[in-house]
Amino acid sequence: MTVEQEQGLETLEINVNMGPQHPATHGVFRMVLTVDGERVVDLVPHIGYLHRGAEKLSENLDYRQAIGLQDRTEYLAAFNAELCYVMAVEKLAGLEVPERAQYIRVILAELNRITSHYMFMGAFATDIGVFGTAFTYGFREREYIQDLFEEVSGDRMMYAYFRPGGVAWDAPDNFKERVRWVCRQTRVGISDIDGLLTTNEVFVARTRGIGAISSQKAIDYGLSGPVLRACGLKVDLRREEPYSIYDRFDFDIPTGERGDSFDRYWVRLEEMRQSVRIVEQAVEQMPDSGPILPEKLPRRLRCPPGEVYMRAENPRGEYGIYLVSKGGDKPYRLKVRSPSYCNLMALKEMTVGHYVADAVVVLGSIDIVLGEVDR
Amino acid sequence: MSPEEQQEAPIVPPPPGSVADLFAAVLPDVKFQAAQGALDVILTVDREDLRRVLRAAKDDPRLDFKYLRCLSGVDHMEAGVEVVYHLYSYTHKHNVTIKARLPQDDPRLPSATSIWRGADWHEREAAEMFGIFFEGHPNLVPLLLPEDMTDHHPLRKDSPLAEIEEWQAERAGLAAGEAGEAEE
Amino acid sequence: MQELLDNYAAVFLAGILGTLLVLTAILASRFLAPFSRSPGKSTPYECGMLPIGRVRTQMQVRYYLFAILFLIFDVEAVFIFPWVVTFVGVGQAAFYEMALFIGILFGGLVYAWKKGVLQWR
Amino acid sequence: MEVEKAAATATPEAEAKAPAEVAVEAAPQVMPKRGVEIEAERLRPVQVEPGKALYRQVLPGVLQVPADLVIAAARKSSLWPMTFGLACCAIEMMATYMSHHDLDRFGIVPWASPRQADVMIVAGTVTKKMAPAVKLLYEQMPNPKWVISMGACATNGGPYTRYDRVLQGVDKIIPVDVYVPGCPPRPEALMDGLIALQNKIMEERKKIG
Repeated sequence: MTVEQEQGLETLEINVNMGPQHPATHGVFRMVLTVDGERVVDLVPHIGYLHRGAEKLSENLDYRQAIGLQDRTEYLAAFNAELCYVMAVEKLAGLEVPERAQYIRVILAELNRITSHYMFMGAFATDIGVFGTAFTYGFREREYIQDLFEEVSGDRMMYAYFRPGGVAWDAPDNFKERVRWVCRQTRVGISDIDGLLTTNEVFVARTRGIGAISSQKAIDYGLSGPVLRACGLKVDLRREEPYSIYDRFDFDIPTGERGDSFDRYWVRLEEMRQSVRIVEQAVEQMPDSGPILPEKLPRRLRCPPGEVYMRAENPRGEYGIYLVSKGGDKPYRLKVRSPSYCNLMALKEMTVGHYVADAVVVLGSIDIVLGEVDR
Repeated sequence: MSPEEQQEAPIVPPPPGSVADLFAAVLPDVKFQAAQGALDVILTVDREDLRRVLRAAKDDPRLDFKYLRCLSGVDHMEAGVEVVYHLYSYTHKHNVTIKARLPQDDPRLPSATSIWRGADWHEREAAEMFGIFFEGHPNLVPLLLPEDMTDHHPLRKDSPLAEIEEWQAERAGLAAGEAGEAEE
Repeated sequence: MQELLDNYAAVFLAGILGTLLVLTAILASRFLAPFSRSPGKSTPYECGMLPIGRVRTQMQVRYYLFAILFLIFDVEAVFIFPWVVTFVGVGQAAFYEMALFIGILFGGLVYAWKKGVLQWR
Repeated sequence: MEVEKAAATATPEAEAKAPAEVAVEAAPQVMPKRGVEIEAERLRPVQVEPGKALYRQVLPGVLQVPADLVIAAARKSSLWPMTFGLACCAIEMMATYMSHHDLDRFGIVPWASPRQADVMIVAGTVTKKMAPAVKLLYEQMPNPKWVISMGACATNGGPYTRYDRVLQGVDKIIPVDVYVPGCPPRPEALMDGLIALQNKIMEERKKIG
């Protein structure tokens, strides 16, 4: 397709292939940009390069074994994914989760949201051009929190620590002091990144007004999480449909005004501060001792026939688990509604019309995790 | 687990005044089979008037389901393939699950992309994973599988898991295992 | 005459070392690396995919303007380097000449800026 | 609207289309019937010719031993891995590059393009849709090149090995030098893998050429 020019020199459009192996595509995402000079005319996303069939395999694993696959599906915020899956199984099986386990879960899920946002800060700033600096800040802070995760669950990334009905084993005795120390350290880390990026003139120039989307379109595309809150909608599942014990904490929901890349960054930055507030309140209210699993938990958990669509607020948006059970100890069908998958549908809408360099910024601002997009 | 042990979920009628009654009010001539799921109300609809139900769900001010949460396929083998729509309304803050069951030999369904733009990829994935054909979908090409693989539907219950093949490095002689030493 | 020769000797030596460095950079890998040809290696790198579209496409005319502007200020920099090195011993006049030189080029830049060449329309 | 009629099927699509319907621009392509057998060609292993360096033919035997030593020591102390993160192992690989577990002290600089990379760290699950890309990237790397299969997924499919769209091990398509166990391997495990690769380079300096 040739493009007419004012001076009558028509030029051909070039297909730029930002393929599976690309530093800015956050994993194996591929998009073919049709480019007229510097301006993006068309964008065709291709996914599926990491489709590993977690849903098919979960149908052949029993309810406890499928927890491991949930970690690997959402590998930047594994605790949140586990929380959503485990609550879905509890809803079906009608299990009551004891108090102490609820608090441990909320603390770990919120801290995992912070590590996921740290990873976003590093990757997003690298896409903008702050090469490496924000990455080192982000990963330095992540290590502190991952040390705490390792003390509690024994692993840095793939925890498999939550169980239907509570948590696998009790948190260590110094859990409260460690969490308080990590919260103090995280507040310092957040202000570091805030100081580095928010008022950085180049950063604002590169992200303000890029990839904006209106709230009606956002709802029509099914966007969720920080991408939707950046459009100005005060929408958060922890507040609208409070699950677990989120109704006991007071935290506010940051929203942006114009729904562009800077607002998405800013919403995630504020969310990290709110998460620290939640964790601090949770540590105060947490009972010092108590059961962490219901007493009458059967060895092999069998769910009565039925179905449930459990949704939870993940760092990237609404993470839903549609679980169909026909009796027995294996889920009959487990569908993961992944927020990145839905947020990616609007990528073309946000990118067409901007420059090629901005396509990278828009993709970074959506913050996708390929394990969850391709499942 | 073998098909005999599978039991169907008992139909628990939803509480009065729930979304099911709203739907009955908005669409009196459509017969719904309402049930109360673990969290939301489940309405099972025939395939013929599915499009009208979805269109009304989005446009009718009383329902106002502007947000398509999730669209998934479920393979019930002989009982056919089921397509499940989870909808949510930001204004009324209520949820609904709309289901349509398709016969296994003719899995065909009107597409919802013209109603919610967010249904595009969900439908492409359901199409390639279960072999459902969505009429009117602008670009029904496999999404997670390679574009030219159209006859392999992995999520169907009858497509088997792969066998564990022998690990390459143990098999003697293959270049892959001993790539380090270049052959003399 | 002698120190004239010395000066040129220094330039001559710098030239030899420069070409030597470039040659070793190019030939060393050819000489030391075990080179093997394969069909995949010669295809252009497109993030792991086979390249799409043709190589011979007409480029946008705006790129030419950016290239010309870069060339002008690059050549300007080449003239400034020797001036800066010999700045102390050269005397007052050189400073004003260089100021005039930079001023004219700056005028060109302002003109290009106002014309909107720097913006990608 | 005409697109709807074109795809009108046996089901009684009786009621009139609502005019407010968004016109669907492209006709739904009838999907071409192509089977799984076209995969076989894509998944054939890569042909490997290690190639002969010039200095081996030119330099006399007695000079080759010290030359090999110097060149191998140079190669092992500046391994440039190509950033090839596929899945969860990529996050652990990045954590290893970053300041806490610093890989720069080994002279290991992550590099985005295969043209300047020496090592390909396959970090994550290699699916059959990604396999052709992995092969092409491996071919586009200049010799001498090595491959580290990081994590259980790259070694033999890991937790996803029973799914038929997953390649059971990257060594089915490209030759692998070092297998790093773990899911994901800890940063220390990856460092141990890289050190093992360095030792391997020193041991095989006579053969690589």
